Amino acid sequence: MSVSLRDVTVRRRGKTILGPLSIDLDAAGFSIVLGPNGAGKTTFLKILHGVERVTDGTAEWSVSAEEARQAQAYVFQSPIMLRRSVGQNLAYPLQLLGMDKADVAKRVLDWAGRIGLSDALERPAPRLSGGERQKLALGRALIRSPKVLFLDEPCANLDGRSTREIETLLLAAQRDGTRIIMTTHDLGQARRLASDIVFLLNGQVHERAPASEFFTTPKTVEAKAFMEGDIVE
Amino acid sequence: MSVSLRDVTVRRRGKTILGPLSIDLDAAGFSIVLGPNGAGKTTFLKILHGVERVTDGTAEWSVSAEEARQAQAYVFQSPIMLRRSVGQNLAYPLQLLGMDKADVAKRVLDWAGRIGLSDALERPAPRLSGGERQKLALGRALIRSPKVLFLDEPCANLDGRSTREIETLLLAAQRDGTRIIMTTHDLGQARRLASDIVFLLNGQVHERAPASEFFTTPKTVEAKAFMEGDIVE
Amino acid sequence: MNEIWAGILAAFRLIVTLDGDLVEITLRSLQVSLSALVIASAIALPFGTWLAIRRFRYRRATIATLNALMGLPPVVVGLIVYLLLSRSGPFGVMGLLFTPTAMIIAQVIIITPLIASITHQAMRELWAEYHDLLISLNTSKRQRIATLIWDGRRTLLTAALAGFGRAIGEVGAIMIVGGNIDHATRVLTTAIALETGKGDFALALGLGFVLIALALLVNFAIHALSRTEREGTW
Amino acid sequence: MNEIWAGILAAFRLIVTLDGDLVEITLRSLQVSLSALVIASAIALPFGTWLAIRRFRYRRATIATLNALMGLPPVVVGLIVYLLLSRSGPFGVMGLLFTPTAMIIAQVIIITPLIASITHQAMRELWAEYHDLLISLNTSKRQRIATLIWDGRRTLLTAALAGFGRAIGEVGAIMIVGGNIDHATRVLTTAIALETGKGDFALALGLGFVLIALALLVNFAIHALSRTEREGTW
Amino acid sequence: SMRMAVTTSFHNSGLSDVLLPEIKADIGLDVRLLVVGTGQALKLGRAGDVDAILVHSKAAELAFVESGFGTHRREIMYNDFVVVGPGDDPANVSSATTAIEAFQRLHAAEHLLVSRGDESGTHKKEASLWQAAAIDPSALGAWYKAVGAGMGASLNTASGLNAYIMSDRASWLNFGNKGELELLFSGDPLLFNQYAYLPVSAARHPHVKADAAQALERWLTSSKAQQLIDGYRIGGEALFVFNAVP
Ligand SMILES: Nc1ncnc2c1ncn2[C@@H]1O[C@H](COP(=O)(O)OP(=O)(O)OP(=O)(O)O)[C@@H](O)[C@H]1O
Ligand SMILES: Nc1ncnc2c1ncn2[C@@H]1O[C@H](COP(=O)(O)OP(=O)(O)OP(=O)(O)O)[C@@H](O)[C@H]1O
Ligand SMILES: [Mg+2]
Ligand SMILES: [Mg+2]
Repeated sequence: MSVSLRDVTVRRRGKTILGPLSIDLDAAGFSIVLGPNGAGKTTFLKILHGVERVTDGTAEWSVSAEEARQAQAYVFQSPIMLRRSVGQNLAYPLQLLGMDKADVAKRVLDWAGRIGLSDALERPAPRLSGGERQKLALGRALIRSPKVLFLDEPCANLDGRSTREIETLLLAAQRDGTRIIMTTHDLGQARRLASDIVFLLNGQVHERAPASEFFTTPKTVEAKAFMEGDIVE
Repeated sequence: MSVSLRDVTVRRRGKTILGPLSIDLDAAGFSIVLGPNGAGKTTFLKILHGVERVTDGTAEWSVSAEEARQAQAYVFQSPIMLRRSVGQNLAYPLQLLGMDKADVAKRVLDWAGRIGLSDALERPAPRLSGGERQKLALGRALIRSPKVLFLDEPCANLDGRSTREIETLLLAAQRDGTRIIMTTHDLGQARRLASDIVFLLNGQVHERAPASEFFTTPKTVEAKAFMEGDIVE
Repeated sequence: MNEIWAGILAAFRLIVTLDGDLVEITLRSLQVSLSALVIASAIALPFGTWLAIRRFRYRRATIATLNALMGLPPVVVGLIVYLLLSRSGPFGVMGLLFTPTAMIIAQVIIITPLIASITHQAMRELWAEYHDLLISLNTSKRQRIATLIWDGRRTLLTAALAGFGRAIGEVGAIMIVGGNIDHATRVLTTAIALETGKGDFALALGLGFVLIALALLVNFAIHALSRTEREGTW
Repeated sequence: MNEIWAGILAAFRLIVTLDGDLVEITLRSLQVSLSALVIASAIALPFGTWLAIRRFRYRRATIATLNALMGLPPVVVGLIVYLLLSRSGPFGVMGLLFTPTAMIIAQVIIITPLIASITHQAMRELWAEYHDLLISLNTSKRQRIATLIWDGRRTLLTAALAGFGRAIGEVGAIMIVGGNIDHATRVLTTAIALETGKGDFALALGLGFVLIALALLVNFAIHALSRTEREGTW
Repeated sequence: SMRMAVTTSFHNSGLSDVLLPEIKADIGLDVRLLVVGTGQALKLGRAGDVDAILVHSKAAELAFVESGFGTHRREIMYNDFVVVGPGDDPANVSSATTAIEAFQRLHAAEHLLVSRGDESGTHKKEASLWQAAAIDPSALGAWYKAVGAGMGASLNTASGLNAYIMSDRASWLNFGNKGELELLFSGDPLLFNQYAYLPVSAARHPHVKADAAQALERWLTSSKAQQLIDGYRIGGEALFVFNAVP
């Protein structure tokens, strides 16, 4: 399922933090959203997902709003932990669907293994280390096998090995038909994963291109400077 | 001022998450604490700083506890924002010292510039983007010119340019005599900054070495595997 | 001052001799207050939570009104319930006046706004924390409320205990709708009011101390059961 | 039911004619309740916050006791204050009995535990959030309490409003220590109790509605001033 | 069982604790008392929430029967009012010979005086005595404290203020918080206080237990009741005088 934003603007406290911006994202692929801090990446993802209110314009999915929401999952930049154990956090999205207990338990065990938290199932989630939380949030998003997956810097606090494992998981999910839209500040990671790049600057889509093209021949000076870690103004 | 930990153990809910561990850190240098997720890095830093309770053993600074605490600053892995404006967050540590208003205002302006948040002074801090929060937390820690600075993955959510600027700031602080103890998952950053490395694994100090040595000739297979992003068990 | 000692003594005597009347009115106090607490909580916890998660036009006004209703004067509540339940009132045929049921109704009206207000305030923080996640998971309103109440159950304890405290110590309303009838609707507070009227301060204080002891007991029991303080806010 | 209409009518008449007695007792109600609120808040806000940040041996017991004290029966508080202030009591020489001051004292005792309990509960969350930072910045106890109260001021509003509600609607204690003396200590709630006793339900209800209107007014005013709802929890 | 609304002064005397068990034993009737102000008792009767009332306020009682809420009014017994005040008696009430003189002395002395001020039977009686002494009670100075409360609460206030107060004898004798107050004046027939029994009209409120009310009336006017009422004493003093016409 694809989505199109039309003249979307987000204003908060009188300041425009995103837009006006129009963009189409189609049903397949692995889009990576790049941009400096405060560019509006998180806001952009939240608008697509529908958890942030737009001030102006429309965001429309090719399917009904209800269906779209049900098929999506989101991993927030600062992971939100339910005040429950790790196992209960993983089970929660399944319980919402009314899945029966035995099934839930099986899937929870399976996913706890995949994200490397099998030992921590009984631990209170709010007490996890920074990296463990990110993994838990990822597992909780993937456990429902969403059709569209939003990831906001999901590997920021992960060690090298975990990052690699998560990347493998994500590529597998994409192969299985999951549409992924992700932000990251790790350009290496972007190169490894992206099929296309959305480059945001000051709340605007500054450049959009297939990944290969963007990294080899960026069209704007700002994108080039950004990749070199230079001043982007 | 230097610190020594003697047989420090941290147990939570019956599980040992750190130690038993003994280590000395001396008064100068830029130590980087490495280790996989859940190794105990954050706990280790918090024990040194004295915000986490030890179950057994002692952590002692070369000066009195009061003096040590007053001279330290800490940037937490998930930045803690006071529910105030950015400017008030920066001013807070100075106000605690009873510094007069004009001085506070001047320093706040100065530091807001250095961390690149001059435009955001009036914004409520809890509404900042992930990267902006990290910058604010950094500025708030540095504004008191601490003698010892703890940093827990301070650049995890920063873009390339901000990371570079922060690194410059940190190196400058170190040159001016600040003792820095930092964790990171970015090995490149560790190479650029560290004078010595503490490699933690399963709550234990697994290897300790000067940076040059650690990166070129790690003594343990685990450290080697960690750097290659391999399975560390 | 002597009277305070005499009161403590009276309380002591009442308790050790397990005075029959005392046991009866104490049990009735508990029955009425706990019933009122259960009913009020069943209304106020979901309602307060709902108010925390829902944005609508008159939200602020609703909250201000709810807060104002915490100040409902018990005597007025008593009067209105009396008028409704009186034989010449609309629900007169049910014959509820001067029964414990009537007292429960009055107390529910008095403590529901209190519990709902505290619930609302406590749930706002939790909702701010959970907001994005619960919206993202496409939860229904009902699921959101259930999740918040469950995960916030320990902070909701104060709300419930405040309600219980208000109920068990209340006298104005239940005096009017219950009538303080011996062996039928007399509870600790109305008995205290009665003894005060007779100038028998020692006995009144004695009953008062029994009531306070009861409140302490209930609170310690609930705290012990819920282990509120074991692991910080979690 | 007719009486309820008659009550509404009576309230209306009292207000439009600006009845002199009504104005007098309304102002006294406000004066007593607001004074009690200010004093109780000055004690309870720091104390509740202190309880939230401090770990000590009998912390749980202290909190359970505080919660239990929310159930202090007003009549008993009234009695004890009466005994202390009566001429044969220890503070008799001050001649405070049957004055508004005595009523304020009784109300402070009644609402302080309520405000402190709600404060404690609200501040625990904020403290969990701020804990590491405030410890790290080497703040003194006093600075911690001040920071929490300031940054949590909006969530503390419910605590204060609950206290105000309890004070303005309370009758048992102030009847005993104030004496409901005409032109000296009569307030809205005691006047309502009086009219109820006289059987003049319409007037009692009328006064009750005036009291509720007053509570609404105060709440709306405070909400408007504090703009609690403007920006989520911040 | 049946419900009867009574005034505080009747209940505070303690007589009900003697009578109710006997009634239960003799005619098997469980009488539930609602202890309220006179006005409220009449209100409860009007609304049909009780089966009978026992009060002491003749004019209001007659009006109650007149307007058809009660079947009739049956006088049962009387007690009397007394003037209570500080032991040193600054108004010298104790040497008055008549109630009117006592009230005039109270007026002259301007010592603190607590009035029920709640339009109860007792309060109305007090007002009539002021009138008889040619004094307007609404024009008295700050020494006249209209407290607007029941008998017990008013006595507590008087005790706290060390003030004069007019009380019914029964409440006074049963009152525990006497402080420095003493009984200073009593005995004038003007101070008599008639209690009457009024069954609520079953024609008006078909659900009332007219049979029970009738049975109670029969018992209250029986010689058994006479014995118990006349024989009820506190500290050796008789409180009530039975005067029902059989
Ligand atoms: N409610 C708000 N009020 C004021 N400013 C806001 C608000 N919400 C967001 N902003 C600002 O909008 C800008 C974009 O925020 P956003 O979180 O989308 O950035 P981002 O691209 O995700 O940055 P990062 O890489 O640091 O996560 C930031 O400068 C932020 O401070
Ligand atoms: N209160 C607690 N109860 C149980 N387990 C805990 C508690 N606090 C921490 N832990 C566990 O202790 C381990 C070490 O945590 P710590 O936060 O120090 O890890 P870390 O090295 O900083 O990891 P990361 O790189 O992910 O930040 C983790 O596995 C964590 O789940
Ligand atoms: Mg972001
Ligand atoms: Mg960590």
